[in-house]
Amino acid sequence: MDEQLLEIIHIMDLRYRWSAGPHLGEFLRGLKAGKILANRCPRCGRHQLPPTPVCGRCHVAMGTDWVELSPRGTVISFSHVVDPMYDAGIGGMRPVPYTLASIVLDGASDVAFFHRLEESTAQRVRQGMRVEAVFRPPSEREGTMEDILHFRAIEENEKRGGSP
Amino acid sequence: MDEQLLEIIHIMDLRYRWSAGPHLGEFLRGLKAGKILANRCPRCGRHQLPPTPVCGRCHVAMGTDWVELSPRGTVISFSHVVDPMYDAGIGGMRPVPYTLASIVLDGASDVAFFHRLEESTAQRVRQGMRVEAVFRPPSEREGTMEDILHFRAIEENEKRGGSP
Amino acid sequence: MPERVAIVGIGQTEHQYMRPDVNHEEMIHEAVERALQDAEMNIHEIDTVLMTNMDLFEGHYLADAMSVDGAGMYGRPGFKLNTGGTSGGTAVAAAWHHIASGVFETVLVIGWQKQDATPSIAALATAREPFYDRGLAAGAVGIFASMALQYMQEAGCGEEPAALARVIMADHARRNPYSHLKLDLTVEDVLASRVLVWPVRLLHMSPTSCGACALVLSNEGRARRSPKPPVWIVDTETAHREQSVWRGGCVEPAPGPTAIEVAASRLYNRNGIGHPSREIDVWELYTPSSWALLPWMELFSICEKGRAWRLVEKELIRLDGPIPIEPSGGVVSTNPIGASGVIRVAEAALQIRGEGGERQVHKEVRTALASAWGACHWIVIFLLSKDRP
Amino acid sequence: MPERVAIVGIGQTEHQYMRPDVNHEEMIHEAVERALQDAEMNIHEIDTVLMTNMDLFEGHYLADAMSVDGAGMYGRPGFKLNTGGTSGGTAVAAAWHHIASGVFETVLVIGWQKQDATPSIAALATAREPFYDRGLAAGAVGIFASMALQYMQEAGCGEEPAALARVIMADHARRNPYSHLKLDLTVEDVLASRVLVWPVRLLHMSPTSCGACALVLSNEGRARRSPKPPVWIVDTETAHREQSVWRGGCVEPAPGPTAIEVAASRLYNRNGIGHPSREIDVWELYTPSSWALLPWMELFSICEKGRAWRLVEKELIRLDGPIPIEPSGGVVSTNPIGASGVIRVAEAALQIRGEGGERQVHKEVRTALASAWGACHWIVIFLLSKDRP
Ligand SMILES: [Zn+2]
Ligand SMILES: [Zn+2]
Repeated sequence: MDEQLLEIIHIMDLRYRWSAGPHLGEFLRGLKAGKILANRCPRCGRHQLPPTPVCGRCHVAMGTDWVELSPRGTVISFSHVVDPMYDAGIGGMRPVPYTLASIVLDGASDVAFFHRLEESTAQRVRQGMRVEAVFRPPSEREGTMEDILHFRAIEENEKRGGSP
Repeated sequence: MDEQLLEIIHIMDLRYRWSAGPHLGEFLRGLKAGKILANRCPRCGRHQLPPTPVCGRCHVAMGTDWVELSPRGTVISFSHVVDPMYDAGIGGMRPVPYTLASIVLDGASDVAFFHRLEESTAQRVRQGMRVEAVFRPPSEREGTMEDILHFRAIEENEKRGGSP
Repeated sequence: MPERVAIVGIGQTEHQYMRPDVNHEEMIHEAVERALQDAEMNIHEIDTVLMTNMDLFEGHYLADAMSVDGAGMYGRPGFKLNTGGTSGGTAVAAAWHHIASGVFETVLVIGWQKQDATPSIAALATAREPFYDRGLAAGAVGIFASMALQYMQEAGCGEEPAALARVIMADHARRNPYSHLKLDLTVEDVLASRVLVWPVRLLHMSPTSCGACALVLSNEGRARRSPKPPVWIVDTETAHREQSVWRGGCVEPAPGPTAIEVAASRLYNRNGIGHPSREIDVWELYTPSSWALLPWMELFSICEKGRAWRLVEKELIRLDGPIPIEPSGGVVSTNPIGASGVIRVAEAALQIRGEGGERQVHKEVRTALASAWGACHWIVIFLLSKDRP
Repeated sequence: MPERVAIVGIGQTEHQYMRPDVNHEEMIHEAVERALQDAEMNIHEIDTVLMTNMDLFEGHYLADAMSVDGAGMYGRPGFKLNTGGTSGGTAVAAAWHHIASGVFETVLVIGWQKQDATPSIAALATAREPFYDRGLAAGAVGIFASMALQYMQEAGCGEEPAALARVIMADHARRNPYSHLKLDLTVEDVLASRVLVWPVRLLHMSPTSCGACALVLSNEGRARRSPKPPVWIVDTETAHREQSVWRGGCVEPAPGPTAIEVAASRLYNRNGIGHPSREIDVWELYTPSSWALLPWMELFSICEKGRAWRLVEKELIRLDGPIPIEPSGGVVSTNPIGASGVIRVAEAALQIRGEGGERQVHKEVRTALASAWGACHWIVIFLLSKDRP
């Protein structure tokens, strides 16, 4: 059997280059400015996050009616990732553990946002927990989802804010 | 516009591993031994190159009726590649120029073989030209299509043989 | 009135982690030959061939074009389709429509995957939107983790029922000569396996497998000449919510009735099924994680909300129980992805034929429900029957 | 008797080398909006949406799922299909069958490709068998080089006719506001461009383009309410020889009648067309290289064997000639691959409407033939007519 094994190595270097476009692009520029921006359908009023060119339901172009969403919201579901997962952004396995959560931001109950939780927040996370986005310092932001470091738990009467 | 351009680099390292299987595997082992092997349908007698498990027409399993094809044959079409082409085997552009040819090997007129032509052969290639496979020296063969260095033109009365 | 559709040929490979001994065409050919032999047909009696496979996982762009001869596609119409995890189910549903329409008499359906060639999870990452959520994935495991957390909270159970369900599936799989994993497990073993995404552990999840499964479907006229009694595909239903809840990582919170509920209730209503757990004799549910079994038993109305874990606790889902589920050992034991949906239908049909061998359920089987599930909460279900509809 | 099928809405983007200003969903949306406006319909009047695209080229596994809203797919049935270069043609043919079957009244067909994201040629390499011929590829260019060498040998012409054909297509393209390349060429320019695969030169080949094209098709009942006169798709035919000549690099030598000959003769015979060049007023042939035009004119029976280069020499294929071909400027001027087949049908329909503007052919157009071509010698053709069939 051994002599039957033949190995051929094919290395393919495929470089893709995507355009964010004006709608998702506006959202990414918003992150760089420390804001979570959604757009809204001019007909049904629905938020879109990530922003899109068209409301799927009404099939009308999204207006210029951009909304800055609150950085605060409520956890609706979460995943504690314990085993390494492939990360297309780093071309390999991502360090573990980390916790992902779906979060409904205040004032936009028709859409959910998805991000990591801060470590001590993750340890006591439950459905309904109140959390807040922690942005990286402005100089470290690049217009990507990583401009948000994570979400951390807040007390309801805590003042808005908080850097890492 | 400039400030709107955001770049995200995703590096994906995807490693695939294919099995040649017994039929194509036998063919590749044949190359390593300096032979071009085809299999035949036990019902219709058709050659398959590359060898396959089944005759598509008769849908019967190919027998163990392996045939060593002649290394000599006739060019039926050819391509002079002048502009670099992506080569999955090296993960980049392949050096040019080179010439590819479809060749009908003697005794197997129902199937064509596809390989490169030696440079001086390529310069005077025409349909109907007689050519012969030139294998790499045994120590350099690895059980791949590259075990054949190229095909070179022969005179009809030339003795079989020829190393690079 | 559509043509009646019967399964008249069933064939599958022994499923394994690695098949370095064959290439994908040779592996496909094994299943095709077995299905044709089972139907006592030759390839020239087949009108069309439908193939299903997740081609990105193979690293081939035209995996169908590279397996034409082995698949029996030479000179016949057909296509390859891919709907993700549901691929095998979608292919059987497409075959059903081909025959029900009256246009085709016989269809060969082939599902396959050769995961030894492939970094599946990495390839799957390209199904995510590059700017918004390629860096924030929890993979398929994350989906089951969400299901599990929600189930534990709503039903008030702990980790044991999903572990026990996995043990039962393993017990079934050991009786199935074709299954990939044939593990002898205890609840303790499952709970000792490492956490992937809390509370989903390694042993809760399906393996990566190599294998192929082929079915020959025919209309009633051709089925009458079949050597084995035909198994009728009485009805099929598909639902998903891809458009409404998924765009990259974006979800609408708390979506309404799930696709499973929608599809199952449509199928039951059309076929006058009022008490699924009594009227359906065996279930092949395509549970990629034993954690999925608990909520899905409820979404399929096998039992009331919050009750599934208690039925599992009583081990009622075993081969000798009143509600046998995954008698094959299920997707957690064998998962050649493109084949998995076809295997569910094949295994349900074998139960109706009474050809389950060691894995045959103990009660008489006249009806069965088979399903396939995948992104994005896409479900395809089939009602199978021994009796002509 | 199938339902009659009409084109009632036509929309396309301006095609360009790069579209960094939009993402793929936004680009698709531009074409969809234009097609709906042209039909004076809104999306809620569309029964199903068929999308076509070569998804590997986009680096997305579920490019359709990431463009649902922009494509108007939200909440409607539909699918994405991919048959390589013919994708756009296959999608229109599928749409035709959807309506002809009587099951659907209206279909939106969308073809698109955003090649600025993609290393298309490298991705295409994965369509080759890894052991046998990934290292021995001459790409699509090699196919046209073989055609060209064979044509020169058999017809006894030199390099000039294919170069002149390219000049004529460029002249047409400059009159088309949607075309990507709008070059002002001479035969000398073409012959001075560098050789890719002898004798195919850079200027003989199609560019890589970004763009989308959408059509609204409907049955006769709905077409009667259309604001513009319907363009009827009288018939369609598909042929290919993928199974018989292609397995990795393997070919059977000297294959018999080509797929183009088979498909064209079937279509002509079914529709009583005895003299194609007289009975068909305009041709959109999907020639990815101006070298393909010469043999294809003969395979389509536009002229006798060995005569095509002389017709080109006499410039009979221009807008004001008796046999106008590629009035849009053709695929050599514009090639957003998944869209290219849809564009051929759209441009042929615009000619029948008389809406070709600067690129309108000079004679009256009552019938047109549109086709799509791709691996592996796959051909889809459409007969379009102003007159209800
Ligand atoms: Zn709206
Ligand atoms: Zn044979």
